[in-house]
Amino acid sequence: MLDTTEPTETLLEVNNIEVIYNHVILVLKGVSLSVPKGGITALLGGNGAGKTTTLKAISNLLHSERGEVTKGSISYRNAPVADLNPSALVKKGVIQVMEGRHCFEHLTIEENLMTGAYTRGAGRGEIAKDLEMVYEYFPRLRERRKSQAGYTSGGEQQMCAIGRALMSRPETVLLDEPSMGLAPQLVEEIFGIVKDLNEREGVSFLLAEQNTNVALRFAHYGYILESGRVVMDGPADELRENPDVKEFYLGMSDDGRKSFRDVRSYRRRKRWLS
Amino acid sequence: MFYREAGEFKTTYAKDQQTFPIALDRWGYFITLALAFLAVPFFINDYWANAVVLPFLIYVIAALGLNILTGYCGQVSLGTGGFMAVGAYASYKLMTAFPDLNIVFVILLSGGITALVGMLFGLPSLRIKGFYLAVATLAAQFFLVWLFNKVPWFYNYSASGQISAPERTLFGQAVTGANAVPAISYLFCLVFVVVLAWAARNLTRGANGRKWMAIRDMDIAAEIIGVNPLKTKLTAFGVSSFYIGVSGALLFAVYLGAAEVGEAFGINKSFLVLFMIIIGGLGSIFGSFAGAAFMVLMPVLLKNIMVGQFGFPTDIAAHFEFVIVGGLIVVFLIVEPHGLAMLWRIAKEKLRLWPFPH
Amino acid sequence: MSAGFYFGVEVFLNGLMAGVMYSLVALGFVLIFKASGIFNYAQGVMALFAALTLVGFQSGQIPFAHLINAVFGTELHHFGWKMPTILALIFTLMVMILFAFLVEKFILKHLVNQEPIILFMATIGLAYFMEGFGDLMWGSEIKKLDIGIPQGGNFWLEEKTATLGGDGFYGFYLDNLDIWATVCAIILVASLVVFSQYTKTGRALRAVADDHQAALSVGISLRAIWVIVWSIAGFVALIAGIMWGSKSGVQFSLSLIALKALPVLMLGGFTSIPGAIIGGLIIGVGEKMFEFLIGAPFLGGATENWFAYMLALLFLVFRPQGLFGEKIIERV
Amino acid sequence: MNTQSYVTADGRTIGPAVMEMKNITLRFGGVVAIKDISFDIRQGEIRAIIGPNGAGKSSMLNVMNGFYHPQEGEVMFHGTKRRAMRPHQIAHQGIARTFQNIALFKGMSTLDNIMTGRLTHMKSGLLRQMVWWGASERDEVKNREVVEKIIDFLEIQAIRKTPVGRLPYGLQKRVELARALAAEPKLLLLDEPMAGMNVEEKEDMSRFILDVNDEFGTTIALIEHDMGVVMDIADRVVVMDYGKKIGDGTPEEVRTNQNVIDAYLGVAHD
Amino acid sequence: DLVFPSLSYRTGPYAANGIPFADGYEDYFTLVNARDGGIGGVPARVVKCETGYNTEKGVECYESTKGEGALVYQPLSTGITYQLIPKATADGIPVHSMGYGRTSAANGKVFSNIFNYPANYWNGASLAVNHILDENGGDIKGKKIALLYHNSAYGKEPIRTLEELAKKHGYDLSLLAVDHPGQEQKSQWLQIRREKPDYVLMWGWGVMNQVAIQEAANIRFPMDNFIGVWWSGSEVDVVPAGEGANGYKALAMHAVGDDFPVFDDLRKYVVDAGTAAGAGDQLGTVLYNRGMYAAMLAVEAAKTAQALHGVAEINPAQMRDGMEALEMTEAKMAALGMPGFGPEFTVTCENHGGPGLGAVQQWNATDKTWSLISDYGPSDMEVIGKLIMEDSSAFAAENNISESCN
Ligand SMILES: Nc1ncnc2c1ncn2[C@@H]1O[C@H](COP(=O)(O)OP(=O)(O)OP(=O)(O)O)[C@@H](O)[C@H]1O
Ligand SMILES: Nc1ncnc2c1ncn2[C@@H]1O[C@H](COP(=O)(O)OP(=O)(O)OP(=O)(O)O)[C@@H](O)[C@H]1O
Ligand SMILES: [Mg+2]
Ligand SMILES: [Mg+2]
Repeated sequence: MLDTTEPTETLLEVNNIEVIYNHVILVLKGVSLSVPKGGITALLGGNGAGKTTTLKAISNLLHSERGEVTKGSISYRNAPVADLNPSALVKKGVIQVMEGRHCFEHLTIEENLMTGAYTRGAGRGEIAKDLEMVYEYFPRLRERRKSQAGYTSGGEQQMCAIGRALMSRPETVLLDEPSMGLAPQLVEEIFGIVKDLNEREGVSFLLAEQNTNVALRFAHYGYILESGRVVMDGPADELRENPDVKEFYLGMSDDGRKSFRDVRSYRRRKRWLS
Repeated sequence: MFYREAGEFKTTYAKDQQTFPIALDRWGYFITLALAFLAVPFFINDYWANAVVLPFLIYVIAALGLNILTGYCGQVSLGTGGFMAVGAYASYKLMTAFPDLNIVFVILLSGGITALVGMLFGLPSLRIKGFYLAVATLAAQFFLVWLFNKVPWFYNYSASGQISAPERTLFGQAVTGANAVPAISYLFCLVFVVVLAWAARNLTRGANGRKWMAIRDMDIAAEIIGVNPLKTKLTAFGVSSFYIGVSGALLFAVYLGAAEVGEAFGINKSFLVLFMIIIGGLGSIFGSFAGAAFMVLMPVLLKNIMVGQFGFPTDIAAHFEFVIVGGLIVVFLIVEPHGLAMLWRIAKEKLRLWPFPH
Repeated sequence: MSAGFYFGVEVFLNGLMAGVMYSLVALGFVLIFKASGIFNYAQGVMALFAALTLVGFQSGQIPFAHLINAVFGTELHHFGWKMPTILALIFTLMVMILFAFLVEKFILKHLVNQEPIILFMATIGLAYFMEGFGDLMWGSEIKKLDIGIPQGGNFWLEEKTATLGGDGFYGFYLDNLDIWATVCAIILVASLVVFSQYTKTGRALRAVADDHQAALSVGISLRAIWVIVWSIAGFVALIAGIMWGSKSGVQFSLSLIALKALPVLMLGGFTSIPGAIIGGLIIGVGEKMFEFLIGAPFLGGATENWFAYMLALLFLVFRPQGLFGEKIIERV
Repeated sequence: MNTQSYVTADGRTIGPAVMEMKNITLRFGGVVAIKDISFDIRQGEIRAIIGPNGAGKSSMLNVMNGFYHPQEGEVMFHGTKRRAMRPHQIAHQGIARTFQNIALFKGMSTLDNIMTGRLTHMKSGLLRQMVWWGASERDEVKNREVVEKIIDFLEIQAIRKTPVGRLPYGLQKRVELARALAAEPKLLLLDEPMAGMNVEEKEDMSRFILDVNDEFGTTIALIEHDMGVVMDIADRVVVMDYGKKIGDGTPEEVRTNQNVIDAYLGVAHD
Repeated sequence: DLVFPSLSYRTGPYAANGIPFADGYEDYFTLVNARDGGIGGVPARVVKCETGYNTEKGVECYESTKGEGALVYQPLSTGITYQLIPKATADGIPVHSMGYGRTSAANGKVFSNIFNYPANYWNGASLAVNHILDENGGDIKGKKIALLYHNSAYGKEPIRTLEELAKKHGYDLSLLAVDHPGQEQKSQWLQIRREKPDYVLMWGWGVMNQVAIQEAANIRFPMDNFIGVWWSGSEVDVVPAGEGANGYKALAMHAVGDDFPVFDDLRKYVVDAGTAAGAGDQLGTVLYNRGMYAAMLAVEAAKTAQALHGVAEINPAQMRDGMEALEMTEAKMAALGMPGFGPEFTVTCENHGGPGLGAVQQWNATDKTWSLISDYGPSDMEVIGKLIMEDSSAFAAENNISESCN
């Protein structure tokens, strides 16, 4: 486990970036963060805070959405990533699991997983072994391996997307909302897997998550993003104790967990409308 | 800040739903209309009318029609040429069979007949989707062209199979035939364009338009929400074909004066109109105008520049025209896949922010 | 059996052959659609361009001669040499690969993640461009294409079968060119099927067709995939261009063969390589038999164009994704 | 069968069954998505469906609104057997839903999206709409008023004119809810309405759901993975696992059901 | 100056046919200017406009050139001709559709401004039948003749005439339509192979010609029984089929080859001066000659008009009169360096179509040359004249035109 007191090598460094979509919509207004080697870093924040955008900026996927980084810099292992294409980045060990699954509908689950190994020059044997590993992690996938991904349930697709990323044997995984739509048991499992990979194989994670509760339980360090700015950051356990975080992100009031039935008044904190 | 939206508040929903919610736009619209009706007729000559303005107006109607079907309802059609042919032949048959029928009715009836044919060919759209449908509409294109070519009844058994528009008058002025004055033909088409564009706008902003767009964006979800897909698609095919039929009738009767089905209404026509709506902007009334203007003006302009100004040999100029038009289409799509209408919108957005971006 | 029956068989066989010729064009469509979800309208023009280039190389034409002459007042036409066919083929292939690079660089790259119709329109733009460009480069006169493929009826077959149907029948007529085309098509289809189903690149190619963004995210280089696919499509276009060009001379109209390939595509399914060939056979036989049995005797002929589309339409009503196309996934 | 009405602790009246699923079996080729499941939904209640991924929950909603046709079993609506119908006909009977993978109409603004929810209520014909003035405009304004109320209710006034494609995920979900509400349905089906939201947003969403139920008396069936939410707001819960029903009852009963704990919850939730 | 627009198509599917024609048309005017200093001392000016064989572009071309004082239009496309018939008539500009366009326009009493001398499609059909009659000693009863035609207005033109002639001569006519563009003609040629017609006539255009000739060679149809109309008989049509095309015949309304003094002049004044419209290597080819012939007729008509009205700078109306009074004699042609280049004829108000004389040419694949194998023979005006009257009076009735000659 990572020792937070010891200075470690920084893998990924995001420096004050600004992102604009469609030439007019300014979404990120100066976001900085860093991901240490071997750490799990969480990126928290409400809807539309810009988590996905940040991750896409890192993995250079913005282009295809008509977005661009207009200011600031991103570097991986101290080398700028701005002019690498996504596939070069994957080769360097950075892979993103996209929000909303994005499985290849017409490919079978197994073929989906195999595409994850696309950038590796690995032989058949090695790939078969990794495939086995993914099936170990997600037994449900093994059952559905011959069906087209388009016909699998939401959760199965999520597993498939994560498994696919693992097939590239990454060094850093950018995980966008891994828990979305997953059954609680599976959420625990997936985070367990994240932790496992992190500890045993030293894979670093940057994960964007809405489920603050779980995220902060597994992460080492967290950033909280609101309307395109980092408003708070700190080690995970400190964040967990912060009263604001408790109130707004963990749903805890002073006397334990509130019931959803009891929240009677609407809040007027529409950050996303600013 | 030259262009502002701010400071205008709507007090009723009806006001909020008007076509040009911004005063500046509204005035621009009225001025354009006034110019079109009151000024242009006095300046128009044969060349402008026949080379630019008439085809522009007529293609606007076709583009509106196709935009309803493809841009709003999401059903890509490559049968436009065939449907225009239906309009043209219907108007020819009506004109020759009922010489006393008012030309306005002739045109409208031709549209109606085309609407029926369009709905017939729209039936498979319930099952066939996307590009499969696009290719399937070619069946209509080829079949209709074959039919009008093959069955002599459609061209009144003339030796060559060409149809020629006899002279018809409106308020004592010839609108079709050789003696039509450009200003009159122009006004005649303009009235159709204005009325039909206005109707299209109304159709697309209300319940119907939403049904169409819902089918376009996600047909399954639309059906689950309560949109009857067959009925909706058929209305789209019907309305769209009506427009296309009217435009085909005008193209033949007012603009060309004579036509042969394979040449005037071949597959190239289908592509031409499709170009117009894509370049102009799918799902946009303004886009239909912009796209038609672009596709009509561009070649004329290029020709005049290359041959007129630089003295290129005509064939090299024509080859370059292909290269340039093709290249421009690609460039446009890259710069703004949603067409001129979107470019215009973004320009306005920028203008609104100017001089303080963000 | 009566002569009429054997004539029917003959029409049937020729329908099959014609179908193969359509399939050659349809194959190019399928490849590109499978790999990028792009409905490449320019496939026909690519066939034209490939054939033009081949003839140009073979006969030692100077590219853009017409343009150069017009601008500089020179009188250039030919280099004065003739290139051996094999060499010309290799050079043409290289030009098609270069073309694939350029298409990727100037068009596809900028249209990642766009809606299919936009991509479709872009290929129409490309088709226009190539048409003008091809004319500028090689001139618009009709050229004879001959790379040594035999043409004309196959006498051997004709003689062997001449006695089948009595006096009224003179043996089956099959065009040698068509027989060659069939051989080419079979080899092409077999190798392409293997390529797309069983290789890593083939898998990546199908992945790209499904979801550009996701493909990018797992590190598939769209660029590489597209260049590969368009190069292969260019190769297929060259073969189609050779076959059709040998028949009619190389000229502008060659690009219109795309229209004959569309019903084939629709019937076989946009995404199926075997579908392209089987669709071709069905369309070929269907339209020829219809013309033979109904079109020519009762409808005044020339029914083939629309009948092919109608036939495909009919099939689609029962199978909206074509005979072999991937099922359209409809879920909420 | 439950025919007796009763009043809940917080004063809502729960009536007789609105919809009953009887021995539903649904297969896709070899995959059995739903295996012989029966349960009912009562007037005015909030009915949750939970279960692990791939259990067949979404498929169940699809059966309810007629998108899937089960091979066996029948659906009773208001006490009578529902004949085979197309989904749009079912929508006209007053069933609306939201989708697991957002199914908004991407090319339209928020307002237009919500207005599509009113389509089942809008009547003016094609010609009238062409002319616009008069009947069509009145119809439009009348329905717009209903929609504006919903917009106010869900607090999405500021994004009325924004194309939905540009909205962040959570807001899209909310717009989807608004669209379903606009239909003023008798039965509202929600497929994971709170996926991808943080606690604060879930609170808001829960609030909306409760209020819809409360104010309009809408019956709600919802699928949700957040057990906290389910336990708090549902009146009764069905638990599915691999297409089978493994539990059905009040949240309290379900939570302590050992089968449910094994298959789904993992640990007993607080 | 005297303006002669050249509506050419050097692009599109028919470019290969359009280019040599346009070159010939333009070069002749260049020659007249360079050699004779213009027409009656007034230089001729050619205004070029590319139509791409597209009717709408044709309209644009017409409108953009008519303002320059265009004297006569040679639209070079049946579709465009039909479009211009009412427009040009209203504008008072004559149209010369030589060997194409609306056949019944030969009736000058209805179509005052349209001319289609020296021969039209119906003449063509009759000429082809006459040729067959000649070959068979005047008796073709029971012979089978097939017409392979482009399935368009153009291709359907000869059908009526051939049907009428079939009644008269007792041959069996079968019709084979080929759809645009005509790349695939398997069905038609299998049918021909099956039915073994004695003769095949062809009204084809563009790629259809090349494919048909190739297919005919493939099924070993006797090529000298295969006769095309004049638009199906140029070098580009036969060259792609190679040896197989040897013996193929086509109709002709003018001479072939470059064995005329006028070509020496063209080489001297135009090609060598570097002012040729094309590369200068097309002289003597069928379509080049046709373009040149059309230009020559225009120039002669202009000269006639100048003489008639006594002015050098004629206007379109005067040009029309010149065309209506045109007389082509052997002496005139010889003086122009074109002895026997075309038939002799005179144009009158009643007859804008000339006498309908035509010849037959045949292809020699070894020498790659066409040669005329008959004289300019007459066509069956008895049958054709009736058809022309029928069709033109129908047009007159539909359009409220009263027949007259001024
Ligand atoms: N393609 C796009 N074009 C325009 N605006 C966009 C686009 N994608 C995202 N945005 C805007 O950028 C902002 C941030 O979006 P982003 O998806 O990064 O948020 P997020 O933090 O990931 O939210 P969520 O938790 O809902 O996924 C949102 O306001 C959204 O409207
Ligand atoms: N149209 C279909 N064709 C084939 N299989 C299907 C289809 N729809 C659903 N399935 C299968 O049925 C099973 C149940 O799917 P469903 O989507 O109902 O699960 P779910 O309970 O909603 O899961 P999740 O919580 O992950 O959304 C899955 O295994 C899925 O693959
Ligand atoms: Mg996100
Ligand atoms: Mg689900």
